[in-house]
Amino acid sequence: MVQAAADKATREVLGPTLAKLAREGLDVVCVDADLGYSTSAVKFGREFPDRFFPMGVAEQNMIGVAAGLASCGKIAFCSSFAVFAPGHCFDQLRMAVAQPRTNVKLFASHAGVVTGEDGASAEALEDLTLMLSMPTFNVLFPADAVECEQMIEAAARTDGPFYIRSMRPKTRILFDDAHRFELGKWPLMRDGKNVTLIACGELVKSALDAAETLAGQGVEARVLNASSLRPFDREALLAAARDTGAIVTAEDHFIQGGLGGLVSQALAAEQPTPVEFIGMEGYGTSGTWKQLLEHFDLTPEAIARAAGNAISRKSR
Amino acid sequence: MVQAAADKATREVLGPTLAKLAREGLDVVCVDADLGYSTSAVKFGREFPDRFFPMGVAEQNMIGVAAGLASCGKIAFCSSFAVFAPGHCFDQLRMAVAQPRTNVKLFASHAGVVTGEDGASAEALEDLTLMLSMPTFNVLFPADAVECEQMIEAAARTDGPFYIRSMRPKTRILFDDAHRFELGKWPLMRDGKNVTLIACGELVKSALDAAETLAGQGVEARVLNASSLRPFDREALLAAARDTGAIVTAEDHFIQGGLGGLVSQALAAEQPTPVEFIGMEGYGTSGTWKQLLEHFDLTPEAIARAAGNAISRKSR
Amino acid sequence: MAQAPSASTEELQEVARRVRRHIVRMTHAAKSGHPGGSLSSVEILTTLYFRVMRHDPKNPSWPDRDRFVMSKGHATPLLYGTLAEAGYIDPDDLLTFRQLGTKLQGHTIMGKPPGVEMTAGALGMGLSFGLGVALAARLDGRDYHTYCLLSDGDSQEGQTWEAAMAAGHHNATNLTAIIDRNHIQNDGYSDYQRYDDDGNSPDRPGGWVMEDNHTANIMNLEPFADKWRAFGWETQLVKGHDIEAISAALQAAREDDERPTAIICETTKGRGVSFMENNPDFHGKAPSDEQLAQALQELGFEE
Amino acid sequence: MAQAPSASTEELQEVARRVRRHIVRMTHAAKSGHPGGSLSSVEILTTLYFRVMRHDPKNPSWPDRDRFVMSKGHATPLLYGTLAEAGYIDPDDLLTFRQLGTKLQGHTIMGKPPGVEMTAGALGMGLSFGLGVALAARLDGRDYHTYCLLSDGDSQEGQTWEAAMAAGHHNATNLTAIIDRNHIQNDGYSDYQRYDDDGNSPDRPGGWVMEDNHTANIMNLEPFADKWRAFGWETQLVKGHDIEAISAALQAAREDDERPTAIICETTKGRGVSFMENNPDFHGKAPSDEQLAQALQELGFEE
Ligand SMILES: Cc1ncc(C[n+]2csc(CCOP(=O)(O)OP(=O)(O)O)c2C)c(N)n1
Ligand SMILES: Cc1ncc(C[n+]2csc(CCOP(=O)(O)OP(=O)(O)O)c2C)c(N)n1
Ligand SMILES: [Mg+2]
Ligand SMILES: [Mg+2]
Repeated sequence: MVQAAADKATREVLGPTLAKLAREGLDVVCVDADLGYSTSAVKFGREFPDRFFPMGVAEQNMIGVAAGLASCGKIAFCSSFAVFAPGHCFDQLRMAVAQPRTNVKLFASHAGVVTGEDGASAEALEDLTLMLSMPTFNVLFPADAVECEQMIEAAARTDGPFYIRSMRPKTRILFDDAHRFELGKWPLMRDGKNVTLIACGELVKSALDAAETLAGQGVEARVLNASSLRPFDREALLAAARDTGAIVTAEDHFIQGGLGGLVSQALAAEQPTPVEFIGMEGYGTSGTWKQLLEHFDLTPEAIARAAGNAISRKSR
Repeated sequence: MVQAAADKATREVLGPTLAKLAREGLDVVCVDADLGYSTSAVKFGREFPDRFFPMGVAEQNMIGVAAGLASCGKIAFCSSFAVFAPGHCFDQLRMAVAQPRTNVKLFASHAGVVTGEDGASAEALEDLTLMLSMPTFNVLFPADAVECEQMIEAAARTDGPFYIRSMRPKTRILFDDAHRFELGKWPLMRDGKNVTLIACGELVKSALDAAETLAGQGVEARVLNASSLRPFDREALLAAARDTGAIVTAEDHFIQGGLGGLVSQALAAEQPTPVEFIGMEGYGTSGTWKQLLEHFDLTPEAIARAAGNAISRKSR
Repeated sequence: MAQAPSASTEELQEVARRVRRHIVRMTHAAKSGHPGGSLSSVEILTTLYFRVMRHDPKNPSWPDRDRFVMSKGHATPLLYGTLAEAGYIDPDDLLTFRQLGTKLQGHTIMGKPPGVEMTAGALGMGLSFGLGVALAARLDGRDYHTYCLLSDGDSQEGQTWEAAMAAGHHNATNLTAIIDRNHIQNDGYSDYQRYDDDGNSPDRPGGWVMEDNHTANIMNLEPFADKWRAFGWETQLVKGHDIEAISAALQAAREDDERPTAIICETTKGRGVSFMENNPDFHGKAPSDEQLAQALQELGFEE
Repeated sequence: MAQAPSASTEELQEVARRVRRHIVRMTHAAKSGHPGGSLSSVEILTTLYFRVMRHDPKNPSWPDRDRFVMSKGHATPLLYGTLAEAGYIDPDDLLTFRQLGTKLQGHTIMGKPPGVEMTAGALGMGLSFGLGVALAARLDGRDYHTYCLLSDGDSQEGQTWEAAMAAGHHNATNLTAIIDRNHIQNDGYSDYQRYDDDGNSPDRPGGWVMEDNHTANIMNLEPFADKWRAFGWETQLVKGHDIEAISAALQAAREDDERPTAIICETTKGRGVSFMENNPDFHGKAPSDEQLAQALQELGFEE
């Protein structure tokens, strides 16, 4: 699947994809809270100025306005940083979007410690938890820009609330254009039978690297891209537990409440299995994104080590 | 432990307890957002009007003001309904309280479906998830008014962020005054060796009732009161998994992300064990609190049934 | 009724009286709910639904309908009562209010029943939603108008001022805010205006907790009209139980093509039922059997 | 320095020049950060820390110190640069800004280093925090004063208006808001005031997306002083790079015992570095090597 395309940030595709969809006749609008260049939303605004509504730095109002537009039949996107939306407008998302299931799509960028130099306040490590706490939201976290673009299109074409999480840095392209995103399906990135590495976002690439290392040690790791967190791929998860008996989750997010929490709970309900967790436990700090991934042990090495631990827990 | 004290709502003890602590000389203040009668905070305000700061219906400001007061050495309580705080001021809690670890204590009332007739918008089912997503917050959920009072006092006397979740209806008193709340300890409400029922809030009583039913069927159920969600009682949990091999969690909260999530994740990390979940999966609705507990299967019968399922999964 | 009917003021007053009856009966039957803030907006809704708004109970999702967005989502007895009078709800259903299984939930839910435009119950959210609806009209070239009902409490939430600023900025002239300014909120009196001061100093700013279960001067909104003007709105101050005055203000607001208009309605919380009038206790409390009887009598009904 | 020192205006201008040097050097070294909004508030902070505020770098937690609360938490080069000049930070540490392991984080963190009063980085939060600090002073009978620095963006967040309303209501006369009104925010120009209109119509309300990577008229805050007045504040309009004018306004604000004061400082974003002035690009972008050299030269430094 891996090809030589240039690195690209997942956040770069929002504006261009919305513009494409609007050109195709979809009734898309976009509400903005003064981060339209960072989330690339203005690329849509430039082409469709009447469909682009800046609200200034006012995330609560952004969500409310989007819900109002959606109630009149619009496919209402809005975007901000993942610390501010959902964080700064949670109740608005709950009341104006999740409960009435309005057709609002929140695209958040700058998630995770890879946000980098701004430090703890800017590094969203709880946004997936918040979004998963609203049961009517579809929650997606693409592993690369190709998947991200397809998710935006799927969100636009599927009625109801969506959240798409994206990252600041340019990261590796993992999928070629033939890839087709399916809601609720976790792409199998590599097969294996000794352990399963379930990763999301930029850590999918790290999990693949870890699998490569593990292969060198004679361990065959399966790698799943958990890009669809709600709905999640129950079948792929249970098959992984059954087939490999040991699981590692890896996410640039707090361990509790994100992918790790979701996997743990589904397994506890159906198939108790040892799980090791790669992710964040406390708030982040300033640094370059690559330094921070090292600093907080969100690396292929840490994933490979966790795989070893998970495997060693199998028989107990 | 059960005694004949009159039923009492956990929310009723906030104001009186704060007043008592202030009388004892603690530098307590309370910031309010127009729900001071519902949370009982005004009972403190009446006695210490200079220490009581109403902010109108403005939860974001309430939290910021509390943090400012705390930065000057005050023990800053604030209170609202659990849908509005944390929901309406999540980013403020994250930035002004959780990250700098200011000495702010959020007391939320009207949590859960037992809020009743107001319906879905008023029934907080995600507040524990939100609060647990901030790693520096202590998160408490008393099973009765006695425990609640002790928690308020513990929060006041312990530096750092606390969240205390309380309920609207008058519920059974489970503890006598000799009980001593300990942060991070789950009171053992009943011992047993076949299954462990881990409950919080008003469902502790339901779990005790379920244990009684189970006893009649020859099943000995251990009952733990998971009133301290962070820190949680790792030892009690692992002992329960070891000793009984099957677990049921019960909470008036979404299953995902609350007590069920916490238990699942801790077990997946250390001791994979079958868990059955009693809790909410979608938003609530209008009704009396007792009707809603029935309607959503948050009952002793449901807990007992779940215990049976958990036990039947043991050997697999 | 695709066009607003032109009912006489007497007819509207009669409708208002029936809506008040629904309010006290519904809350009594539910043993809960919010009579006070429902009673204070009765004339506003009556005027909207029976004189000003273009709407069709047979076609509640008609794209060209005027929208009524109720930010103060707790005032469901008011809204359901009015929708029943207007033909959206079977009046027989009203007494299922707040009961398990009912369509008539404690706080509004969008589309439940059809005619309810917005899910609410958390204050401060309606004006943003209304602005979105108004911007959609402009984009779609539709000439419907959007009316938002706000309360004292709504006006204390920052989101309302975000929305006000944005509506002013985007020149949402097809948006009107109507504020039910009854000076009473959950815990008591917003200010000292309606509070009868018996020798207690009204000088202390902020949250003077009373002996008698209310707080006075919780959060003063004055100078209220100045706030709206400074956020780019036209303002009108109106006697909030005077149907003629409300009609005139709504008409002027609709015709204003320079700015959105905020109509500040001076109202009495609990209006029409003597023991509820200006009484914070009845913000969120239902009348007892005896109180219901008295209320109905005062409203001129047998039952 | 337990009392504010009485430096001459020339001395303050000299300090301001050094702070500007810190700002461009820190952001250059960090290859990131926010020079524009740091440069626009230099005179404000210089005047506060070197003339008006009572504080003691040897005792940063002195309970009677005046408080400086920076709501626009991204302006860390400004704050750290000023704190270095004032003796809170070793100037040698400044170039560790934003690097892994540094105390000098990208956005402010309370107490890190001592002297930083508040964790910030999400806009809109500072005035609430400042109000809490001011209310604590009143409760404790302390006479310190609290100064909050806000930005255009802060003023668009509803929380700021919640806090403004509450401060007015609670008569927090010991609280002063200083708004760095540079008319530029993240995506471009807040309004049309500083935007040079080349034949493009400035009539379109809201979010006119420009060709050149900025948006104009994102969210107009005018009439800005009216807003503060309507929320119960005294207002002053001040030339935000004029130390004398700032001093006088701060003095008057401190003496006002009727109302809290909002000092609206008309500033130029990027002030002091020609290519950054009034240029939205340098809101959140560091200067290159050549740009640093030019900036230092313009500021009158060799390096
Ligand atoms: C965000 C939020 N915070 C708190 C509440 C709780 N609450 C319900 S009604 C109310 C105040 C009621 O007064 P007002 O808003 O003036 O309404 P009215 O007088 O018109 O009934 C409050 C604080 C709420 N509904 N939403
Ligand atoms: C709540 C919130 N939303 C969005 C942002 C992202 N952001 C960072 S700075 C900024 C705007 C900067 O402009 P302004 O507030 O005027 O600051 P200044 O010009 O003084 O630098 C924005 C939107 C934020 N920091 N906080
Ligand atoms: Mg009111
Ligand atoms: Mg600015």
